[in-house]
Amino acid sequence: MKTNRREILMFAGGSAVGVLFTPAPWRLITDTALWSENWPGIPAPARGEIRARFTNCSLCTAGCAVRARCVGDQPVQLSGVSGHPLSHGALCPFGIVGHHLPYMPARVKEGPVKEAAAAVADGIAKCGPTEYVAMLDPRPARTASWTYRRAMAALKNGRYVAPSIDTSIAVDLSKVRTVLSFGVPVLDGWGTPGNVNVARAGFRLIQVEPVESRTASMADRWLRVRPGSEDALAQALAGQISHAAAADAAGLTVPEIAALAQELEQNGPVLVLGSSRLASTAGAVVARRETPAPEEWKKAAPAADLASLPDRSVRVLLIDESAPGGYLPWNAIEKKLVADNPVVVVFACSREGYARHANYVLPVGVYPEVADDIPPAIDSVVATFRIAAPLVSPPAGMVKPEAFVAAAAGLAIGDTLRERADAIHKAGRGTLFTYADAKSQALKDVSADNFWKALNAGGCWIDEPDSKPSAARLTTVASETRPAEESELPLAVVLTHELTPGSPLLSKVYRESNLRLAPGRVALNPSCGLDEDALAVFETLLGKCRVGVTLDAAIPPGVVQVSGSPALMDLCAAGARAKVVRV
Amino acid sequence: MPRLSIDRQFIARGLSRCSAPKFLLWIAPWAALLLFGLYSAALCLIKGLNQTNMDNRFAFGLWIFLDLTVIALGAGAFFTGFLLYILKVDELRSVINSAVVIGLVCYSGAMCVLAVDVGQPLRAWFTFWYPNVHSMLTEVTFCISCYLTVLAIEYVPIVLRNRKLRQVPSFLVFEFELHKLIYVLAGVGTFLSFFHQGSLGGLYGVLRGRPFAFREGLAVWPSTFFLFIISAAAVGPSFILLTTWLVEKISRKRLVRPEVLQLLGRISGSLLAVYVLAKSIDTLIWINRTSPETGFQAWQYYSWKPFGSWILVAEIGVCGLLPALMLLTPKLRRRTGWLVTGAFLACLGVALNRFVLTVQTLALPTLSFDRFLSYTPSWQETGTFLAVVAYGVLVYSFSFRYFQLFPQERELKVELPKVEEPELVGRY
Amino acid sequence: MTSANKQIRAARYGMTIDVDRCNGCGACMVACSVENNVPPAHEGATDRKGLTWIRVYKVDNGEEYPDRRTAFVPVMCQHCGNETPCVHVCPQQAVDIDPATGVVGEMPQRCLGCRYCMAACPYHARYFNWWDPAWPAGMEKTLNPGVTPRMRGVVEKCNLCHGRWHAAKEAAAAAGKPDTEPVDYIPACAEACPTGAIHFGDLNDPASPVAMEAARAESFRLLEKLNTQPKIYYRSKKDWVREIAAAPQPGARKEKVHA
Amino acid sequence: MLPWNYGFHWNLGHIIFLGAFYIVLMTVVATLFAAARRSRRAILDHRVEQIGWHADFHELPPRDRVCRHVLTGEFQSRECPHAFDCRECETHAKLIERHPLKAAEQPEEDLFGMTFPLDRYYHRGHTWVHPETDGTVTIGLDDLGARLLGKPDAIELPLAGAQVEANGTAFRALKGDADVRVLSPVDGEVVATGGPDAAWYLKVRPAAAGEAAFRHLLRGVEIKPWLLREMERLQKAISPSQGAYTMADGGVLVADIAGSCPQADWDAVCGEMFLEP
Repeated sequence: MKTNRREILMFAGGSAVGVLFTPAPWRLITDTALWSENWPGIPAPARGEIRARFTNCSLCTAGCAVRARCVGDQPVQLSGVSGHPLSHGALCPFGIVGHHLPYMPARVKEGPVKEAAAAVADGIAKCGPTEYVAMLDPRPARTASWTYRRAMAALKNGRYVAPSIDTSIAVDLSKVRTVLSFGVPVLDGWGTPGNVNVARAGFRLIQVEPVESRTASMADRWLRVRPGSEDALAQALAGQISHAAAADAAGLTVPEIAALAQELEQNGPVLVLGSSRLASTAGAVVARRETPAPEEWKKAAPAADLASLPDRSVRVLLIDESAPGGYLPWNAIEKKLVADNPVVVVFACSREGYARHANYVLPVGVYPEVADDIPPAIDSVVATFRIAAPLVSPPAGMVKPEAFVAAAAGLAIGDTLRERADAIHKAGRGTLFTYADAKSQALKDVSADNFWKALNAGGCWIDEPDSKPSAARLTTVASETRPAEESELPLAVVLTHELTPGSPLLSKVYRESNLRLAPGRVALNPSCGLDEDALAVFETLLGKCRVGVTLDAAIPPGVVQVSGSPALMDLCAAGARAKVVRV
Repeated sequence: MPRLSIDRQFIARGLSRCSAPKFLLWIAPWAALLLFGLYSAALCLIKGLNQTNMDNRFAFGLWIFLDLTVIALGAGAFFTGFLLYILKVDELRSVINSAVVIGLVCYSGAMCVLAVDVGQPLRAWFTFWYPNVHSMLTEVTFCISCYLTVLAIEYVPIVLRNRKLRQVPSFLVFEFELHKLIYVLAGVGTFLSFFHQGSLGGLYGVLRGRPFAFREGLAVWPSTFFLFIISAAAVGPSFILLTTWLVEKISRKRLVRPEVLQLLGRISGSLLAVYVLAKSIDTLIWINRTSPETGFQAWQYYSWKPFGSWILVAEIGVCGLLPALMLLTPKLRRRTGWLVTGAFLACLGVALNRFVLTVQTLALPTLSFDRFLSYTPSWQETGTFLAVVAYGVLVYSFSFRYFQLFPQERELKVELPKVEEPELVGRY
Repeated sequence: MTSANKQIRAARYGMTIDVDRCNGCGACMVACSVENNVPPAHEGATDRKGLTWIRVYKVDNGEEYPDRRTAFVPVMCQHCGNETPCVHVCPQQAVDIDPATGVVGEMPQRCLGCRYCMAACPYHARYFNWWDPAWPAGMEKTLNPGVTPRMRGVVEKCNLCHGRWHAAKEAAAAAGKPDTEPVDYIPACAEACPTGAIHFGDLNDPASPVAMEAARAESFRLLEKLNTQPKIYYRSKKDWVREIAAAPQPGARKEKVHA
Repeated sequence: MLPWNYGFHWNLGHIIFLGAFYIVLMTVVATLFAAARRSRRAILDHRVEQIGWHADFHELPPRDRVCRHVLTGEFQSRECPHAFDCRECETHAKLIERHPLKAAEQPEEDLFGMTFPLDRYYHRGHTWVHPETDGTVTIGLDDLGARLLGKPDAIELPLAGAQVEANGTAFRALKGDADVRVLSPVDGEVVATGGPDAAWYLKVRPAAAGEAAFRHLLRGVEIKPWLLREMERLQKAISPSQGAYTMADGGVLVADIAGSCPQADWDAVCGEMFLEP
């Protein structure tokens, strides 16, 4: 048959309409939209066998037990271990995202290991009779700390420097009826979160603090004192100065102080935190046995306070920043260094801490990459031994600080953690609590090998309570508050106790909400004359640095709250004063 | 073989238009503005809406305000069409073409901006494929896109009647036949406009979670649904009046008879009066019942500066009642100054109303612990906004130059006293 | 899955949040982000352009010291049970409320990004992906396989950890149980809260702790007068905290409120 | 959207909403389709010329669309409903019956110095028809038309054998920047073509013979009032560009108006006078 143009056109038109009634065209259009769901930049989560692994969080001395939900071996989610006798299944926000630490964008990936070793050796050789090789260990009482002490002992003028934390005493929150805290973040990072939370109902919390911190807002009583006047109040309560003097120093009334004193009298036992002037009453603070360690370690060098070293005397300074601990402002350390090119080696995962001042920054593995043990928490009445067992393997080129220091001191060490575990096993006291099955069994029923395995598979050794009555000094030494320094700078500095570095996801609490003060920021009262998010220069007697401004009505006028980032902490000795100027 | 310049051949016989170079000079700045706007729009499309200053609280901003406003102003197209083709108000024939062009410009502009405003423009068609018929936005999307098609079709005859194009026989014939059926389109257009103007109002009236905007109403439609229809119908003629007057001033020509402008004014005025009445009643009900029932006292809204109660006065009084009176008083209406001022105020009033519904609604806190927020558009947003304005001016300029937007122009030219050569920019 | 639930009693999952126990540590916020693969903030992000399915607000009673008191109020999608504002406005059925669980769900791959639902939500509990989601190099390994990351330009919000609900369902089905056990399904925030301020459960089950908590005198819901019937109940013994549920009182409080 | 895809329910909301949508869609499509269909048929039936004229006619200002009987004063005002084609106009027929046009006295009118011989019929587009003895008719420009164009720069004449129809294009003429089509007064087949220099432009064999074929054309006493009006229009058409130029007083027209006032928008003037807006 013969087809003409008209027929062809009609056929085309007809089929075009017909196609609209098939799924084909619509399917095609859908696909145009689908690619937006996985266009570049949107990763697909890896799939695989889901299993649970266990470890202990080594981000702070609480050392909470951690249950890691893993895809294959990769942890994708951390949660507490319910039924744990010490951490009671709780994790703080930092612990919850601990598994992100290895992926910090700011992480130190490689460092001059050989050069550092050579420089240290050279420094040790050059070391004069009045000069020291110092090992600064912000988190003492670890097994690694023992190694450092042994290494320093091996050197003729080695010194092991650590913040003076007395591990032979502990706080027994279960007994405490009243907690008088001078600016200590009792409910926000102090002690073991789970434990504090469990005990919280049992004690009355009186928070003495110039700003309304998270702890202050949750306290049963919040005494807003003038910054730096905490000590005056403590003295008054200790009967060293008159209530009236303290009252006008702290901006309180005499009756308030009297009432407080009376309350402390009546509602004991009282735990005093943040001040050494006042003694905690009996029962609040108890003696705690040391976690056993091999005998041959015992003749190691004792811990020296940084202050005890003469100025300009340290030729070689080694700082182990791999395990976060209390941060000493750099100027305190700096004045101990010899004038002519000292060697400063820092083991760190980020360049934000002491690394900023070091000659050599050596990269280290972070939690949960490396095995490290966690010293007992302040609120754990019994000695413990817990290992932060690695969940992922560290990247190549990471340095083991222990090994480096031992090598530098010519000290031969084996698997120190295993040795420690065996020592504990030898002592035979206490119980082993395993996380997978939430069971605890007497240590003597466990073989050394199984003990070691259990510790690495997520377990915890818990000493038995000390039978003999505590003869401990009834003072807990915590971050001490000092009277304000003399200066005409307008603002009193209040430090927040934040943990840095952290997971990138902490931006949720830092930047995407104003729940916490972001690193590198200061908070001021809205009446300060600066605008929200303004760029400003923060200046103290120790120096200045750029900061972002956050306005917070909870900060009283005349006070600047400073985020706990090292750059800012370097400028803020306790009781510092500052000024903030718009740039 | 024709002696006319190619440009002249497209200009209708007997209409005086400025020379091509002058015209180019006039459109050059607008074209530049359009390009800039397209660039900023492209940024928003490629890099995403992070280019704007909108945020989770200010989910809508300048763009939605623009859409609501231009669509209200563009309502002249449907309303004039309705009056002319359905109610046979024949005087309006002299502005219908202009009205259609304005409508087309407003609606297409709004559609383009909407396409930039959504986060995933590729999925725009989902609304048609998986419509949630309970959502006002679905109603809006359907009606606006349909009505835009109708406007485009209504625009075709205007184009085809061009002197040069009509020499193509099929164009000539198609235009002639289509024009005979135009009343059907006018009818459909009226139906569609009625609903999308309404649902644009409903958009906010249904927000139970935003007591500032929430209104009760009839059946599925909150009162804003009807208020928007009336206000749009009221302001549409005003905007045509305004533009016509503006074009007359700029082109230094008489385009329509004064009676036509006055008629537009009268229509606008009477509808505006109705609107003001309805709006006042609605506001009273809202203040005394709707808002308190949701736990919000109306005075609260107006204690967040700068949105004081003055905004209510400005919206209903200064830009509502006042222009209505101006346009309804024959004596004033006969004076161009008053007429135009009235029309301008009317447009301003509706723009203000749309602003209040979009921006103020979002700025006001609902939770006791969240803040009253402010928002200033980013340059990319403003650029896109300006692009629409430039686009409008360009399309209108070209249409005015090459198509016969004002059939009366030729006759009026005959009666026009000789004018001295006007200065350059002043002429199309 | 809806069809599977038809024969069993429809649940009404909800939460009770004890404001007096919340110390604003933010554990719930990060836990939520970990569970739901919410990316870290883009450098341009602020608290107004962020992605926090659950956000803890710091609120105070507006007084000055010594009367000043602060409380922390976690706010996530309230899963409104009546006239759910967002469900009604979505033009393309990307938001729905599951009759079997009462959970308001969001379908990002259907979402057009018109943000009408955000304008509709009185609790500001919906968040828009202003940027392409991005994780630092290597961190994408830690993504939760149970949840697909969302793309730029769509709205997302709390869905009471739908991934976990789904997993629990499958586990239950595998075990031949008709329904999920309360212990099997608990959203990340409730699980993570170190102070145990957040409790989760089925409000339809009179025996469940949440149902009892919700019934208590001192429990309240946000903006109850809007009659959206949220399924998130808050609880506080303090009068001023219970007052925050009401409409804002402009003026005096305005500057002090730090949200 | 459609019964088989996501979220569609057979409930009132969907049915009303989508029903309305589809109806609207159908209406719009149908309208377009109808328009296209009708125009296609029009082209096939060669109605383009006619439609062109109708379109033009409707674009003429109302005062140019008046019935010829208004010219002669039988009506106060009446708009021609047939686009100047009185052949099917009952009103015209009646009026003619009632008082037929009486032939004018003198053989030719002399108006404003223009000659309008009465032996022929005049079309309102300024052409005349002169029946020849051999049954054909000759078509030419009347005196005003001729003076308007003066000597055209170019002429587009149809070829012999082509069909012309009343009110369709007879031929195109170019003069200056003016480009106009001249309307044909009658239907018929072109037999021969002349030009400006010949006595006539076209010789046409009319489709219909006899009086009926010329019924729509002006004649006799109608010519004077018509021409008066035409002069008025001419003046109006020219005056905006040259106010001073006037002929209402019966001043004599120059032979070549275009030549005499070149600054006038000549295109517009011719368009006006030859009924091509």
